[in-house]
Amino acid sequence: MPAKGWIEVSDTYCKGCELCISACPQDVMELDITRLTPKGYHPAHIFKDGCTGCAICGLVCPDAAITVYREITKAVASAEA
Amino acid sequence: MPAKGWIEVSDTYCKGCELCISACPQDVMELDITRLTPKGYHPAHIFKDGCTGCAICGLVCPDAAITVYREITKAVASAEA
Amino acid sequence: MQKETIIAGFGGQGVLFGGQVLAYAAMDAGKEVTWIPSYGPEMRGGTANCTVIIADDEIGSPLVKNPPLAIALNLPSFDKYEELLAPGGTLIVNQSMVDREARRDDIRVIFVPCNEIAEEIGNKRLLNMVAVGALLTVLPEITIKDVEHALEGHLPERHKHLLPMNYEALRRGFEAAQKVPA
Amino acid sequence: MQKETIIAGFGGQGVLFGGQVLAYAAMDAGKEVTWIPSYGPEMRGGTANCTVIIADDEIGSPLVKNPPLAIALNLPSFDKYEELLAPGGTLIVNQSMVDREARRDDIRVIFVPCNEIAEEIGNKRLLNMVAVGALLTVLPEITIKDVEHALEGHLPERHKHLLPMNYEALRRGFEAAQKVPA
Amino acid sequence: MVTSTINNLVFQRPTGFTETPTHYCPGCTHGVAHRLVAEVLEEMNVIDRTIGVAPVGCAVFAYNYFDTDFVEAPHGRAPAMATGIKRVLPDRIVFTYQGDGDLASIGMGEIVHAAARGENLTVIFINNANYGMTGGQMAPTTLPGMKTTSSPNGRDVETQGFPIRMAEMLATLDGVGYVVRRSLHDPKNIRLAKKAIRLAFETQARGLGFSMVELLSTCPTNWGMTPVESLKFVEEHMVPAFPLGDYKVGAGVGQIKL
Amino acid sequence: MVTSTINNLVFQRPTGFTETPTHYCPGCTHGVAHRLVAEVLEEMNVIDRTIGVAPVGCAVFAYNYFDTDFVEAPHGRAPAMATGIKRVLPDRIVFTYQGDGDLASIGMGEIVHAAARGENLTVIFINNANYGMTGGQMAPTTLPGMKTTSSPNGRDVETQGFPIRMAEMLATLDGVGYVVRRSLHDPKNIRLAKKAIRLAFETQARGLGFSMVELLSTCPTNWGMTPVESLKFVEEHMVPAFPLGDYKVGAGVGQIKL
Amino acid sequence: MTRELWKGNEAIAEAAVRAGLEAYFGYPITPQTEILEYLSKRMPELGRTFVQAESELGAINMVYGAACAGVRVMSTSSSPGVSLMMEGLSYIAGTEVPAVLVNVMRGGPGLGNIAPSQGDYNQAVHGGGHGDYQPIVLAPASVQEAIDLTVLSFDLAEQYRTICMVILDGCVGQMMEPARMPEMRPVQRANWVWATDGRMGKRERRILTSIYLDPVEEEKTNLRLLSRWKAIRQNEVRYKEYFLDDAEFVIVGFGTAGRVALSAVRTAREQGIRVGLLRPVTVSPFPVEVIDQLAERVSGFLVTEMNSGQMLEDVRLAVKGRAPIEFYGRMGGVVPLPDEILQEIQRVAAGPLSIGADPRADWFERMTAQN
Amino acid sequence: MTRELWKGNEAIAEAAVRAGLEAYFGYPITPQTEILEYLSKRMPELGRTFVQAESELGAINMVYGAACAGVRVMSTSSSPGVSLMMEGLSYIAGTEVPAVLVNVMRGGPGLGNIAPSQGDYNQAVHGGGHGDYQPIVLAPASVQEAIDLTVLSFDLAEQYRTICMVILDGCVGQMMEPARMPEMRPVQRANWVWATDGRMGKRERRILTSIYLDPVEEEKTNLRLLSRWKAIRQNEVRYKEYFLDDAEFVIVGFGTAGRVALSAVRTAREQGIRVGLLRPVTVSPFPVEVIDQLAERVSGFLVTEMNSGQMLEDVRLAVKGRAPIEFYGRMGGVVPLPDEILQEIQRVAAGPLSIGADPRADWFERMTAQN
Ligand SMILES: Cc1ncc(C[n+]2csc(CCOP(=O)(O)OP(=O)(O)O)c2C)c(N)n1
Ligand SMILES: Cc1ncc(C[n+]2csc(CCOP(=O)(O)OP(=O)(O)O)c2C)c(N)n1
Ligand code: SF4
Ligand code: SF4
Ligand code: SF4
Ligand code: SF4
Ligand code: SF4
Ligand code: SF4
Ligand SMILES: [Mg+2]
Ligand SMILES: [Mg+2]
Repeated sequence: MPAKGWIEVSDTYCKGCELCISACPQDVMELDITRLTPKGYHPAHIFKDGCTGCAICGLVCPDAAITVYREITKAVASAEA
Repeated sequence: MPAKGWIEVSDTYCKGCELCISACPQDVMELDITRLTPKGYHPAHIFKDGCTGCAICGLVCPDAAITVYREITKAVASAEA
Repeated sequence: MQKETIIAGFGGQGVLFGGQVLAYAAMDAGKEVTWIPSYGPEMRGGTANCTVIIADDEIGSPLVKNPPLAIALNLPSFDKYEELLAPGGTLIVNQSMVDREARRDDIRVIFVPCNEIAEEIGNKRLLNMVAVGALLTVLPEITIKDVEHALEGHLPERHKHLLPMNYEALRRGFEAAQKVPA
Repeated sequence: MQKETIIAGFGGQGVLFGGQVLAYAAMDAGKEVTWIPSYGPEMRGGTANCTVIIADDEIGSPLVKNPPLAIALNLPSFDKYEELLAPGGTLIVNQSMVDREARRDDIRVIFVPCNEIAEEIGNKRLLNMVAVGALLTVLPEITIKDVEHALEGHLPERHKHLLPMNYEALRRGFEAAQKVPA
Repeated sequence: MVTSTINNLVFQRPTGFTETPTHYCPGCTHGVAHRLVAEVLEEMNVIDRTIGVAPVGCAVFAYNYFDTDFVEAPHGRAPAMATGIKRVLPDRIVFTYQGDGDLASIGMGEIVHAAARGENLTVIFINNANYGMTGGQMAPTTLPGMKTTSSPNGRDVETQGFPIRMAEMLATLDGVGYVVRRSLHDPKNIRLAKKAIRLAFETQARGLGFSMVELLSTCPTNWGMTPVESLKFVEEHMVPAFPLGDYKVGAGVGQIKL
Repeated sequence: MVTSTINNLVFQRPTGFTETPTHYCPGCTHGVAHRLVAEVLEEMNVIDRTIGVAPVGCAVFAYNYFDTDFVEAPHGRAPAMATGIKRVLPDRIVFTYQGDGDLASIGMGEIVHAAARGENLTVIFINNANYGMTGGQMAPTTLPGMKTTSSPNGRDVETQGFPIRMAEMLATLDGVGYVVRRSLHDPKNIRLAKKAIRLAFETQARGLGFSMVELLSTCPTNWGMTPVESLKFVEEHMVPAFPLGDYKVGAGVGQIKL
Repeated sequence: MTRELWKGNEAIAEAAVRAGLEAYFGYPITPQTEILEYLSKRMPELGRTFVQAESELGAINMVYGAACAGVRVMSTSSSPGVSLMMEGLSYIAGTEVPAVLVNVMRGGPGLGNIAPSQGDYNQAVHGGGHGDYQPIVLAPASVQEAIDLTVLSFDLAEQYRTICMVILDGCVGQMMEPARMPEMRPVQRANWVWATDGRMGKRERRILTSIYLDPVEEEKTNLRLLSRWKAIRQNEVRYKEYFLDDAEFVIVGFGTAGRVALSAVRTAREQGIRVGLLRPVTVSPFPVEVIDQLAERVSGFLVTEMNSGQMLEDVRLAVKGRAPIEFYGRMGGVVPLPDEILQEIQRVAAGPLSIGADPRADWFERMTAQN
Repeated sequence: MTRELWKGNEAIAEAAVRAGLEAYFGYPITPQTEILEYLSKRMPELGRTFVQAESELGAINMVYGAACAGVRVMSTSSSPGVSLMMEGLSYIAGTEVPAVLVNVMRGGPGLGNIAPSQGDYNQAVHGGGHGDYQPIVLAPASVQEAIDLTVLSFDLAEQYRTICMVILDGCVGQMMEPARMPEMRPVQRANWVWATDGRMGKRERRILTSIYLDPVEEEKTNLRLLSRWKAIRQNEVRYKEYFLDDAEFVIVGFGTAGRVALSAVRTAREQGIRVGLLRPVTVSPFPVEVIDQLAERVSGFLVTEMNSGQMLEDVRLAVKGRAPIEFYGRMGGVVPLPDEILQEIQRVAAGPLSIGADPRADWFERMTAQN
C-alpha cells in the first residue's frame, strides 16, 4: 500500500507554470482555474487522490511554492507488552 | 668536397647578439671586435674558411642582417661537343 | 489644436496598438502626432500605457501629467487616470473590468462594456478597438474613416482578414459611447 | 641659493646614479633637492640624462632649459649641453669620450679623462664618480665629505666594499678639475 | 497490533530564501537554480557567511531572494568583483551567479582569469542560449540556426560564429578545481545539478580552487514556448549541443565525500 | 671536362620588410618572428593586399617594419580591430601580431570571441612569458616560480595563478581552423614555425576560419640573460610548460598542400 | 518622401542605412537594443556588415578597424556601454579617423535604470576618454531630427575626420512620430588618402596609429585636432530658437528637456510671460555666440536638463556673469513635465534673480526642501 | 620622521601602505608601473592583498568588490588604463562605496606616449563615466604632497563614501625629492554599517547595488550624492598660494605646471612684475571662492596647464567675466619650462588684456603662428 502524501501550494509564489503538473508521476495535479492568485495566476493544486508525497513537484517548482508532507505508518508495541 | 659559401653581414641591421655565431655549424663566425656599427655594436663576421653557405646563420638572425651565397659547381658540355 | 490622450490597461489588452492606430489615423489626417509608451524594465506582465498627442503644430512634450482624454481598460487604470484627468476632460472606461462608479464629477466618464461588445463581435482581443471607437466621440478631429484607413494601411498582413471585425468594433464602440448621456 | 645641474651620457655610464648621489648629499646637507630622469619609451640603450636641482627654499620647476652646470660623459651630450648651458656656466666633459675642443667661450669647460682615471683606480664603472668629483669644484655648497656620506648611506649593501674606490674616484676627479686653469 | 501515523514534512521552501517572490517569468528555471543554491547553502550551514555577486541579466535581482549579503556587479565583471571580496575575506563563501551573455560574452576575460588564477570562488553559470533580460538577443551559447531577436533568420555560423562551450574551455586551465555541466530539465537532472552545486561549494570551502557549475536553463518568454515545451527543448536540442558531464574534477575534489 | 661556377644567392633579407632596422633588443626573437611573417607574405605574394594590426607591447612598432598597410590597436583589442577590417575587406589578408600580455591577459575576451566567430584572421602570438615593453612584469604565461618585476619572489601559483595555455584553450572552439604552438629557439624549430605561419595564412586565404600560431619567444633583456642563454631557457623551461604541437587542424586545413 | 510613423530607435537605424552605413558593430543594451535588432535584419538583407560584438569594448574597436579601412561605420549603445568605449574613442580621436556613435542615454550612475536621461552630457561633450580631443555631439529632440542628424553625423565625421556622437534619451528612442526618410544613398567608398585598405598595387603603404613617442610630434597632432575643432566651431553650430525675438527670459534645454520646455513656454506666453526657448542641436560645438548675444539683452536664463546641471556650465561660460542664470533639472530617469517647467518659468519671471547666485546649489536646495 | 629621498611613484605606494591599504589591484602601465611593482613586493611581505589583474577593467572591479567588503583598497594606472575604468567608477559612485584611484597621466589621446601630461583633467574632474557623480580629485605637485594626499585620499573616500582620485603627471611620479613618510597606521576594519562582509551571525543581510529601477528612487540616490558633494565643497577645498597678497596678476596652475610656474613667478617678481600663483591642490572640489575673491581685485589671470585648457574652464566659471583670463598650455607630453611661462607673464603684464577674449582660441593662434 503506497505512502499517502499531500502538498500545499502557496498563492504568494505559484505562477501557474504547470511544471509541477507535468512532472507529477501520479498525475494528481492541475491548475485551479476557479481561483486567481494575487498576481493573477491560476495556482496549481491536487485535484484527486493518489499523491504519494514523492516531492517531485516541489523539486521542479521554479518558485519554491510547494510544501510536501508524507504520512508514515509504523507499528508500536501495545501498552501492556 | 663540401659546397663553398660566404655571407655578408649588414652593419645597418646587425646588433651583435651572437645568435648566428652560436648557431653556425661550422663555427666560422665571431663578433668583429675591431669594428663598431653606427648603432655601436660589434658586428658578426666570418673569421675563417669553412662556410658551406648553409644559411643557418641567416635563419636564426633576428635582424635579417645576413645575406648568404653559395658557390655551385656543375659540369657543362665543352664547346665542340 | 492639441489634444492629449492616455490609453492604459493590462499588457495583453492591446493598449499600445490601440494608441498606434490613433497615431496613424492622425498622421494620415495630416496632423502632428506623438506616440510614446511607458517603457519599464524588462518586467513581464503588469500594466502598460501610452500617451498619444494630436496637434496642428509642432508638439512639445510627448508626455502630460493631466490629460484631457484617457481610456482606462482595467480597474487600476481607472483609479489612476480618474485622478489625473484634467478638469472637464473625458475618461473612457472599460466597464467590463471595473465594478465601481465614477468619483469625480468635474470630468465626464463614459462606461463602455468593451469586452462584452468585442466578444459579441466574435473576437475579444478587439476590445481596444471598441474603446478607440468610443474615444472618437470626444475626439472629433479624427473620424472613424481616418481610423479605418489607418487600420487598412497598417494592420499586419496576417491580420488583414480581421479588418471588417475591427471596423465593426470601432462603430459599436462609437455608438455605445454616443448612447451615454453627456 | 639654487643651482641646476644636468648629467648626461650613455645608458651604461651611471648617469642616473651619479645624479642620485648628488641628491642624497644635498639632502643630508639639509638642502632642498630634486632629481628627475629623462624617462623615454622602453628603448634600450641610447643616451640618458637627469636634472639635479639644489636649493635653500622650495624648488619650483624640476626641469631647466639652460642649466648653469652640466656633466657630459659622451660626445652627443657634450654637443647638446655646450649649446644649452647658461652663459657663465661650467661644463664638466669626459675627455675620454670626446675628440674636440670647446666651441663657446662664454662658458667654462673642464675636460677630465674620467674613463682613464676610473681605470687607473681599477674599476671603469666609477667614471661617473670621477665626474661628480670634478663637478664639486664648482658646486661649493656640496663638499666631498657630503658625497662620501651619501655614498656610505645609500650605496647598495652588495657594493659597500667599493666605497674606498668611490671615495678615491671623487677625490681624483676633484683634483683633476682643480688642475684645469680657470 | 497498534499502529501510529506521523505526518512528515518531506519538502519545503528553503530557509536560505527570503520571502520575496521572484520576478522571473512563470516556469523559468532560473528559479530552480536559485532554489538549489539556497538549499545547498542551507545544508552546508553557511548562509551566514556567504556573499553573493549578482550579474547584469535576468538574475540582476538575485540579491532580493537569498538571505545572504549580496552585491551587484557590472555586466560580466562578477568574477572580478568576487575576487576582490574573496581576497580580503578568505573565510567567507563567495559565489557569482551569471548568465551566458554576462559570463561567456562580455565577461569572458574576467571568468577565464578568475579560473586561471584559481580563485576560490563558486560560479553558477546559467546557460539559456540567449540574452533573456534584454529581450532575447543572440548569446555566445545560442544554437546554430536558432532564431533570436538579433539573429532573425537563425544564427548563421558563417557570420555569427559558433556556440562556446564554457565548461570545456575552462577545463583546460590549471587553476580550476571543479567544472561541470548539468541541466535543469527534469527531476533526475535537477537532483544531479544540486549534487554538483554542493560539490562546487565544498570545493571552495576546502580551498581547492575555482569551481563552476554550468546549468542548461530555459527562457520560455524569449523562446516563445510554454515552460513545459521549454524543458523539452533543453532536452532535445541543448543537451546534444552542450553535453552534460564532469569536465574537470581536481584530485582533491574527487576525494570529497558528502 | 669543363666546369663552370655560379654564385647563388641562397638567403637574404625578405623584400616584405622595409629598410628600417627594428627597435628590438639584440637577440630578441621578436625579430625572427617578424622575418618569418615577411617571408611567408612574400612567398604567398600578398604583401600588396595585406593589412597588419600591431599590438601594444614591444611589437607596437611592427608597422615600421612590414611593407604593408598597418594599424595599431589598443592594448589587447587587435582581434576586434582586425575583425572590423576583415569584415569590410574580406579579400584582404589581415593579421594581428600580439604579445602574451596583450592577447592572453587584457585581450582575452577579444581573442576568444574572434576565434569563436571563426573570423578569417591570422594571429601571430608571441609568448615570451612576460610583459617586455613595460619592463618585465608577470604575464599570464609566466612560468611558476619565475621571477619578474611584479612577482619578485617568483610566481606563486597560490596567489598569482597558473600559466594559461592559449593554443590548448582556443582549440576547444568550433570557429578555429588552425591553431598550433611552435618555438623559435633553434634552426629546426624556426623552420617548423615558418611552415606553421604559412599554413595559418593559407587557412585565411582559403576562408577556412580563424588561425593562430603561438610562438615561444625570448626576452633577453627582462630575463636578464644573454640571447644565447635565452634560447636555452626556452628549450629547457618553456617548451616543457608549453608543449609544441598542432592543437587544432581543421579538416579543410589538413588538405592544404604546399 | 511621404511621412511615415517611425519609432526613434528604428528611425536612426534606417537613416544610417540610407546614409550608406556599410558596417555596424554593437552590443545589446536597453533602451537602445531596437537599433541593433533592426540592423541585424536590415544589414544582411543588403549584403552589408552586421556583427553583434562580444562587448562594447569589442564593438568600438571593430568600429575603429572598419573606420581605418575607410568605410561608413557606426555603433550604438547606452550609458554603461558607452563608458566601456572611452579608451577606444580616445584612440579613434588620436588616429583621426571618422566614426559615428549613438548613445541612447539612461538613468545613472552605475547600472541605474533604463528610463530617459541626459546624464552623459559631460562624458560626451567634455571628453570621457583620456587626453585632449573634442567630438562633435548632436542632440535630436524628435524622430525627424534623429533621422536628419544621423545622416548628418556621417558627413561631419568624414569631413573633419572626427568622432561624431548622437546623444538622445529613451523618450526620443522609444517615441513614434511621423517623419520623412531620406532617399537611399548608394554605398560608395570615398578614396580616402588615409585609409589602410591595402596597397593593392596602387600606392605606398599606409599606417594609422595614435602613438607619437616624441611629445613634440604628439603636440603637433593635438594642434591638428584643435585646428579641425576650430573649423567645426566656426561652421557647424546648430540650434533651434522659439520666441526669442522679444524674449525677456530664455530657457536653454536640449533634446527631450528642450521640447518639454517648449510646451511650458507656450503656456507661459499665453499667460503673458515674455519667455523664449533656445534648443541646442549641436551641444558640441556649443552655440556660444547666440547665448553671448542674448546675454547682452535678456534679463535671465533658465537652463533645464535631465541631469544635475551639466550643460548648465557651458551656458554659464557663454553668459560670463552678464545675466542671472537659474537651473531646473530632474535626474535618474525622471522626465520633467511641462507643468514643472512652467512653475519654474513663473518663479524666474517673478524674480528677484541674482547674478552672483550659484544656480546649481540653489536648485539643489529647492529639490531637497521639497523632498 | 627624518627626510628620505623618495621617487614619486614609490612614495605613493609606501604612503598607501602606511595609510592602511589592505588590498591593491592593478595592471602595469608606464609611467605608473613602479607603484604596482613596489606593492607586488611590499603587500605580500605584510600579509596584505596584491593582485595583478588581467586588465584595468578587472582591476577596478576587484577594487569595487573589496570596497564593498569595507576595506581600504586602491588601484593605480595611467591614462588609457583609466579610460577602461569608467564604467566601474560610475558603478562605484552609484553604489556609494569608498575607493582610491591614482592616475599618473601620460600624453594622449590614444596610445600617445609616456611623457608627463595633464590631459585627463576633464575626465577626472567632470566625470568620464556615465551619469551624474563627482569624485574628489587631488593633484600633488611634489613627492611630499604625493605622500600626504595619498594618505588623505583614503580618509576622504571613506568619510564621504566616494571615489577619491589622485592625478599626477610623470614628472611627479618619476621625480626624487626628500620627503617624510607618515608613521605606519595599523590596519583596522572600521565597522561600516554598509559593508557586505557577511552577516556572521551579527546582523540582517546587506545589499550593495547601483540599480534603482524606479527613476524616483534613482533621483533620490542622485540627491544623496549631491548632498555629500555639497559637504565636500564646503569642507575639503585645498590650494596653495604664493605672492598673492599684492598680486596684480595671478597664475593658476596645478601639479607640475603649477610648480614650473612658481619658478617663473619668482623671476618675474625679481623683474618687478607683481604676479602671484594659485596652485589648486583639490581640483575637485575646485577652489572657486578664492578665485572669486581674486577676480574682484586682480587685473588678470594666466592659466597654465599641460593640456589644451581644461581647468581653464573652471577658472572662467569662477571669474565670471570680471577679469581678463589668458591661457598657456603645452600638450602631448611636453613639459613647459620656466622661461616659457615667464615670457607669458611678461606678455600678460604688458597687456592689453580683453575680458571678452576667448583665451583658448587666442592661445591656439599663438601656438600655430609660432609653429
Ligand atoms: C555594459 C553593459 N552592456 C549591456 C548591458 C545590457 N544588458 C543587460 S542584461 C544583458 C544580457 C543578459 O543576458 P544573460 O547574461 O544571458 O542573462 P539572462 O538574462 O539570459 O539570464 C545585457 C546585454 C548592460 N547592462 N551593461
Ligand atoms: C590599457 C593599457 N594598459 C596597459 C598598457 C601598458 N602596456 C604597454 S605594453 C604592455 C604589455 C606588453 O606585454 P606583451 O603583450 O607580453 O608584449 P611584449 O612586450 O612582451 O612583446 C602593457 C601592460 C597600455 N598601453 N594600455
Ligand atoms: S511549478 Fe510551482 S509555480 Fe509552477 S505551477 Fe507548480 S506550484 Fe505553481
Ligand atoms: S508529491 Fe509527488 S505525487 Fe504528490 S503531487 Fe507532488 S509530485 Fe505528485
Ligand atoms: S652559412 Fe652556414 S656555415 Fe656559413 S656562416 Fe652561415 S651558418 Fe656558418
Ligand atoms: S644574429 Fe644577426 S644580429 Fe645577431 S650577431 Fe648575427 S648577424 Fe648580428
Ligand atoms: S526572460 Fe527568460 S530568462 Fe528572463 S526571466 Fe523570463 S524566462 Fe527567465
Ligand atoms: S624587452 Fe624583451 S621582448 Fe621587448 S624587445 Fe627587448 S628583449 Fe624583446
Ligand atoms: Mg542568458
Ligand atoms: Mg610578452
